[in-house]
Amino acid sequence: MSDEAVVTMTGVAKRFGGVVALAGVDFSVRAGEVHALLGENGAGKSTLINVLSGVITDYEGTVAVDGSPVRFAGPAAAQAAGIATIHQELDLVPGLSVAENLVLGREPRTRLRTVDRRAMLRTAREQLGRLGADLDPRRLLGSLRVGEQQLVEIAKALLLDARVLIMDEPTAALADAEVRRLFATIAGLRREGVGVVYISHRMEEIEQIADRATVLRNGSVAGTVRPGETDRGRIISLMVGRSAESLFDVAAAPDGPADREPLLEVDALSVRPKTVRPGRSEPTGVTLTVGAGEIVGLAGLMGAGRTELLETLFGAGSPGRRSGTVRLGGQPYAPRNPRAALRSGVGFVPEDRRRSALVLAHPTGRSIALAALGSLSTLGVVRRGRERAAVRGKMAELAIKAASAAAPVGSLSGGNQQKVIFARQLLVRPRLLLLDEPTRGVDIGAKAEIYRLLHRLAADGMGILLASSELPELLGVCDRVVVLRRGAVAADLTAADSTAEDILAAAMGVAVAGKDSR
Amino acid sequence: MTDTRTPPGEEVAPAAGTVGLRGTAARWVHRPRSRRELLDRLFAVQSLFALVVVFVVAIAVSPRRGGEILFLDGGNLGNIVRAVSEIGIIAVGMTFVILLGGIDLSVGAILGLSAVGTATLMVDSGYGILPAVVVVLAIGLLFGALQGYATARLGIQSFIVTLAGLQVARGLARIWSGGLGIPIAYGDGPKEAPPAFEFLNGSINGVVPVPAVLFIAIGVAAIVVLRTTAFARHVYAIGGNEKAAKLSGVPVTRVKVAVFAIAGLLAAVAGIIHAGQLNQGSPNDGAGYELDAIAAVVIGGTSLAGGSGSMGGTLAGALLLGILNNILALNNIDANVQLLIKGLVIVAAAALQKLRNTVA
Amino acid sequence: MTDTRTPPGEEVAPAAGTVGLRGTAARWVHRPRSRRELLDRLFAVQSLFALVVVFVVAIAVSPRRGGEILFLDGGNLGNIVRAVSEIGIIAVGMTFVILLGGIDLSVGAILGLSAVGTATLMVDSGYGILPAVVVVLAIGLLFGALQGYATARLGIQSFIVTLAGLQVARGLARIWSGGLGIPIAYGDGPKEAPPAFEFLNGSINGVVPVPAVLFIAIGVAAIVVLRTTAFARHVYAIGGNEKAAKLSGVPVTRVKVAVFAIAGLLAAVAGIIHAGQLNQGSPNDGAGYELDAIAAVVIGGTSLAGGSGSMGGTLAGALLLGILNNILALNNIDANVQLLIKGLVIVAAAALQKLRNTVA
Amino acid sequence: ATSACSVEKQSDGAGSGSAASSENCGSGKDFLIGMSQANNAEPYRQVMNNDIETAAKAVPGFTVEVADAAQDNSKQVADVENFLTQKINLLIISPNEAKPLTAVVKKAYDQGIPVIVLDRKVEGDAYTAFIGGDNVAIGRAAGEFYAKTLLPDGGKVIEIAGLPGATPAAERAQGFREGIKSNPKIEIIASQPADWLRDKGQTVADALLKAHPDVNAIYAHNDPMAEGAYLAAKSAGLETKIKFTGIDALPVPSGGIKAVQEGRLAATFQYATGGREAVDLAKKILVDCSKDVPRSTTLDTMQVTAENAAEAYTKLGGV
Ligand SMILES: Nc1ncnc2c1ncn2[C@@H]1O[C@H](COP(=O)(O)OP(=O)(O)OP(=O)(O)O)[C@@H](O)[C@H]1O
Ligand SMILES: Nc1ncnc2c1ncn2[C@@H]1O[C@H](COP(=O)(O)OP(=O)(O)OP(=O)(O)O)[C@@H](O)[C@H]1O
Ligand SMILES: [Mg+2]
Ligand SMILES: [Mg+2]
Repeated sequence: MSDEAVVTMTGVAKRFGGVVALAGVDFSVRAGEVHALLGENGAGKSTLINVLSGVITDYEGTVAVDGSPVRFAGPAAAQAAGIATIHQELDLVPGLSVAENLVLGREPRTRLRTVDRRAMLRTAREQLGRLGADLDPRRLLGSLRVGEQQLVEIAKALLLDARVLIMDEPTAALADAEVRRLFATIAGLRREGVGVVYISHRMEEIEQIADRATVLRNGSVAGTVRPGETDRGRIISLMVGRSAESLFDVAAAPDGPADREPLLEVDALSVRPKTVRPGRSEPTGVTLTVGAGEIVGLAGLMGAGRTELLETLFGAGSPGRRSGTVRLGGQPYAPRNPRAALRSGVGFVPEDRRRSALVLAHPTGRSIALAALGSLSTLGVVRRGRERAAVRGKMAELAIKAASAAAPVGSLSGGNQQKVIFARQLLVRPRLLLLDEPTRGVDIGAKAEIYRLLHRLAADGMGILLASSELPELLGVCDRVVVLRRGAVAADLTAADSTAEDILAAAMGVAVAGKDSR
Repeated sequence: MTDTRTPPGEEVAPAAGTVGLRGTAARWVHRPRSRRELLDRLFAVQSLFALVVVFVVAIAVSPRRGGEILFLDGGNLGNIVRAVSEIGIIAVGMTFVILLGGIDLSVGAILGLSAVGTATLMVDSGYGILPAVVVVLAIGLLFGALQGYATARLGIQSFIVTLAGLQVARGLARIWSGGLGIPIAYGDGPKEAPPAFEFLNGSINGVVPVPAVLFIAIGVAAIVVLRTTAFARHVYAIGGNEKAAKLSGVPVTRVKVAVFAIAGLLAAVAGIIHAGQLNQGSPNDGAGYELDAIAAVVIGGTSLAGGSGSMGGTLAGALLLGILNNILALNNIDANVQLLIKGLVIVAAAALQKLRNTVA
Repeated sequence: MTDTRTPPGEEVAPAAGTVGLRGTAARWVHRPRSRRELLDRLFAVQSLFALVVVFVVAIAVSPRRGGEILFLDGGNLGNIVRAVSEIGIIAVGMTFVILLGGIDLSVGAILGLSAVGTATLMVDSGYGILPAVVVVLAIGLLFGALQGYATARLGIQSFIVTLAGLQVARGLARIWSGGLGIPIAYGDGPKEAPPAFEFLNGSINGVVPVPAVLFIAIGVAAIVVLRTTAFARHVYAIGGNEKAAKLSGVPVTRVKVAVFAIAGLLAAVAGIIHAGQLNQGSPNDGAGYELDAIAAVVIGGTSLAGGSGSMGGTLAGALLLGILNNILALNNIDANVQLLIKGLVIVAAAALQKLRNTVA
Repeated sequence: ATSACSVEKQSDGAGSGSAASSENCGSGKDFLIGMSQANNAEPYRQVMNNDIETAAKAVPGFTVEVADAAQDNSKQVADVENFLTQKINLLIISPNEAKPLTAVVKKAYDQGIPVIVLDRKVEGDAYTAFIGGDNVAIGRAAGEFYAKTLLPDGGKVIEIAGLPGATPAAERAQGFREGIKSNPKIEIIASQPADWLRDKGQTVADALLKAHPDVNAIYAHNDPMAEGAYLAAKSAGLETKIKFTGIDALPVPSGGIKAVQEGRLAATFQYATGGREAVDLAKKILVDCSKDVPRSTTLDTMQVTAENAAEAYTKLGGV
């Protein structure tokens, strides 16, 4: 690692309308270092790297590469200067193959100026191999799981042979094994002298790989620290601007009565889809129960079928024949569509909020009220007063930060967007809440708020089924954890006396002695 | 903890400092709250603004007769609204369809079919006004609903469904009428329509033409529907993100069918007015009206991508086109030059629209 | 480490166990590799399949005269391809536009403008064939490029830009021609076009009409371009995810301008052929051709949403429409009933298309 | 002899008759006649089709198939080619435009198929017979009617023209101007196209009447546009002050004769479809094996006013 900064940003400022996203930020990346960017949702991390990667061109301040000031006209210019970026939102072309996506914009040519497919495939295999990604480069990108797409995105950035590699939450959709492989790759890059900018909300990761960490708060630098040598609490208090203790007074799951009234009873649920979609693990003989006031976790490796199970329970799964029985509050429950599920008192927070849950341009208030319009209107006419009161209530209850209820959802930070989806589901007063990766991309403070919220909801008697890839989350928040493997239940564990290893073992199909493993 | 990202002087939902925010209700007031929102509001009436500009220009370039500005003549203004009333009514239905993220190319043909139906039923089949109108409206509704069903259920893009629907409706109209216009004569005899039907040709107080009144009434009703109903929210939601709408429990298929049914119904209304205005039901009428209606919607600021736009804009857009047509004709502009001018005005309006989106 | 997801018995690119695959060049064979891909391949030729079905049906229902199947008559098949050649050439350009996620409503009007241009330049201005053709092609290219620029830079939806472009091109054609068709007489005198231009009316070996040959040649060239060039990848990428394309350094504006320029250019080619075939440049010709071309593209399996589709499908789609028109005419189906049938066939083709997407 | 049925023979030089082979004629045989129509969507042409079909029904052995080119020159070429593939015995064609259809008509003619061209000529002489009206003459007749009868003391006239680019529109405009020359006090103060359409006629007239409320008469290139103008005047309260004339005089309920009968139009001028005449000619060629058919028949126009409207309606075959 040299002290010579490859990229230096000084006094970078950017506002979106009235919102100040960056207020004079200094930031630099040296060759061979991993420089982490930390901060709450909306602190300005993505905005900063968007400036650096040429996506945002109208900013104040200067960006210098090797000491000489530059102003990129667009992403291509930044790439030409050796700055490669893995953006937060997956930006790939579903209709092209993996290989075509990898070389998009830089296709190898034959002498006839046509695309050299051999070279393209060779490069693709090489790159994916570096990440240990076992993917056929000719597959259509759209047929890949989200995690696999994330790997392609990473491989694509690596392909640029950049001097600076920016990663904006690259691990949000990755499971443990992939994360480890990614870290190995990052270590290799660093040895080659590549400067890495790394954004993540997972503190463990930062501590593991970052040399330096710059903490942003409300668009300004709150401090720069050495993560390995700095107390985690201090970093967090830099991020949130107050002491960290207040954040983590989340009591462990409040112990409810041992024999809760069963709310959701799933018995041998299987789905035989009408058309088999590759990469989907449909529920096969799933049996589990969620009691009223109970939080049950769903664990599993990437593609274990958690999402599919939740979708099926919400009436949004693959069309097809289903067998087995599901009872909700003692009544048979087989929703034909999400509408029916909502009517029966089941809410669902999907895993991909931008694609499945939000219209970014629509006002926050309307987004919150959408699912509950039925109860907010009389004879089809929305009662504004009632709606306003309901929205206001939920925004306050969940502490949603927005300029106003009329502000477009897209202008909120990721964590607040997630809370908007929560609010929408809570407005319909569900008995059972299905959550799919509800804290993905959510900052540490907001996460804590979400956990508190879940506990409160459970205490009020709601049943919660929570799918997550973060084991600490499952163990910390849930009463029980059901582990899925290839669509079937591999284990049903009590959170209090299980460890991350237990879950992993079950998820990977290794029997664990003494546990309720199937 | 204060949120420094919020511009000063604004009410904000108090940020959560500690657990348990219940009770600290933030007020959600309905006033413009920042420069940005103010701009938004200003631009929201952008199509109205364009309308005013065109109106003023029209006054300026209007031919005069003895000091009187012909364009401003009461009768002329009435004529303008009467002339756009059919396109306008169609455009109201089209607005719903476009907000939904679809498009309806069949409305012009449905208009022709409905005009033929009205004339045939009253003249040849001896129906009274009410039965004839009801049957024709039902046909339009059904035709639209069928198209909506095909889009929603078979998942075929509405462009294609309605392109096919256009041909089918036109074919049906020609077959029904035998290829020729069915003239409507009024009287009590056989082969005569009830004289009351002629009211579509009249005007209220001799000033405001009846079709204009109907157009305005339908437009205002649509504004109210779009502003107040849950149905409208569903339309916006589907147009914005269909998957999200579905997962939020919006009955997507039903809403889609309803929207296309409304478009078909309003095209039928326009067809009945058309027959009444022209005293004839001609199977070839209404050709190309769909494009005029789409132009009105887009000039009115509704995005073809779906999910954003307003009904007031559509009304303004339709009137703008009507004024444009009128002033070009009043000044006896060459028909070909008219084509060029209209093309450029459409692009200019869309560009203005775009500008708004970039600023907001 | 083996890939358990791959069905047995298939060649798999050796999975990367360790870093550094360099050298282990995986062979890229052109065989289907899994049931899924097999299905894909099968459905990829879906429009070809539909074409074959329609062809067989046409033979079955073809009128016969003295045992001879009229449909299969050499001249008739030539006629079919000749008749679709203009729509087909336009549809090739339209395929690029639709793959890009846009639409081009102006091509029919550009065809009219180009036909007028060809006739006027050769007959009135005394241009030779080459200069006339070059100027007309340049006009088409420029017109398209301008529209592309407006879409790409002003960010106006192509539907609107080209709807306006349609009117402008039509207006220009009428003004240029003085409103009347310009007949093309051949000879060396003044006001006569070079006789060589008549070759567009001829046929090769007296069997294959020249326009048909041009259509096929352009179609094949387009297939090659779409399969092999980086430009084509960029078109697919922009249509599939414009933001991703932009972030990958794809020159989005340039590609968009190029695509609309190609569409304009090909419309001009069609216009020249049109003038040659009809010995006249008429300003009103080509009206509605854009819708036929869009239908051909969609029947050919290209999604109006952009990002997926094929050129071969478009060619098959155009031929399918041609055969349909031909067999309906050969059987003297009533023109109005033809409208109904064509509408239903378009929907059926789109539904088949949809089926494919659901399965794949 | 003001009837449209009166045939004016003009044996012009090329009168050597048709190249049609005579082996294929004679009574008691079946004949397939292809009728290639430019555009069914125009009422005038729809009536032409109807006239042909009605007349053909009366001839034993005749089958007529109508193809609609929907105003597309290319489609009409294809329609004729398809007829040739079907090996029709005779072709009747009402071309969308002259030049584009010339080649394919010649092709048919050269194959020995008798060709009767209706309404609009093709170029050259590769056809058997032409039957049509004379739009310039009709326009002239209308102009003379204005000069002598309608506005003998002169006055202001608005012209509502057909589709820009359509030959009949140009000819009806030209003829009209020739016709009113005799009365210099008649002035055309405005001219706007309404594309042959009734609704467009109404909208255009709305504005024109605003600009020129003192107009005395409106000359429309066809009856639907005249009716549209009438409606516009009616809503402006001017319908009694202004005279309206149209052209076409179709003997159908929605046609101009009825409008004259009912007092909306002052006059209309018949533009004969020639449908019945064409079938007569076809009968002569195919059934009677006649080699000597008139090369060119120009159909007279008939002036239809309130006096003769009822009579004209029945005479022209209206029901
Ligand atoms: N296009 C935009 N329009 C308006 N406001 C924006 C836009 N992009 C970002 N913002 C605002 O700028 C601020 C910084 O956002 P940014 O995306 O940089 O946050 P972040 O630190 O990356 O958050 P996260 O951890 O949620 O990804 C936020 O307040 C956000 O609402
Ligand atoms: N090939 C595919 N075709 C269709 N949908 C897919 C495909 N792969 C993944 N999905 C869907 O994408 C979403 C995200 O999948 P992802 O790769 O994140 O799996 P996951 O959430 O880690 O695994 P799990 O199935 O355990 O939830 C899920 O809804 C999944 O069903
Ligand atoms: Mg971010
Ligand atoms: Mg999942």
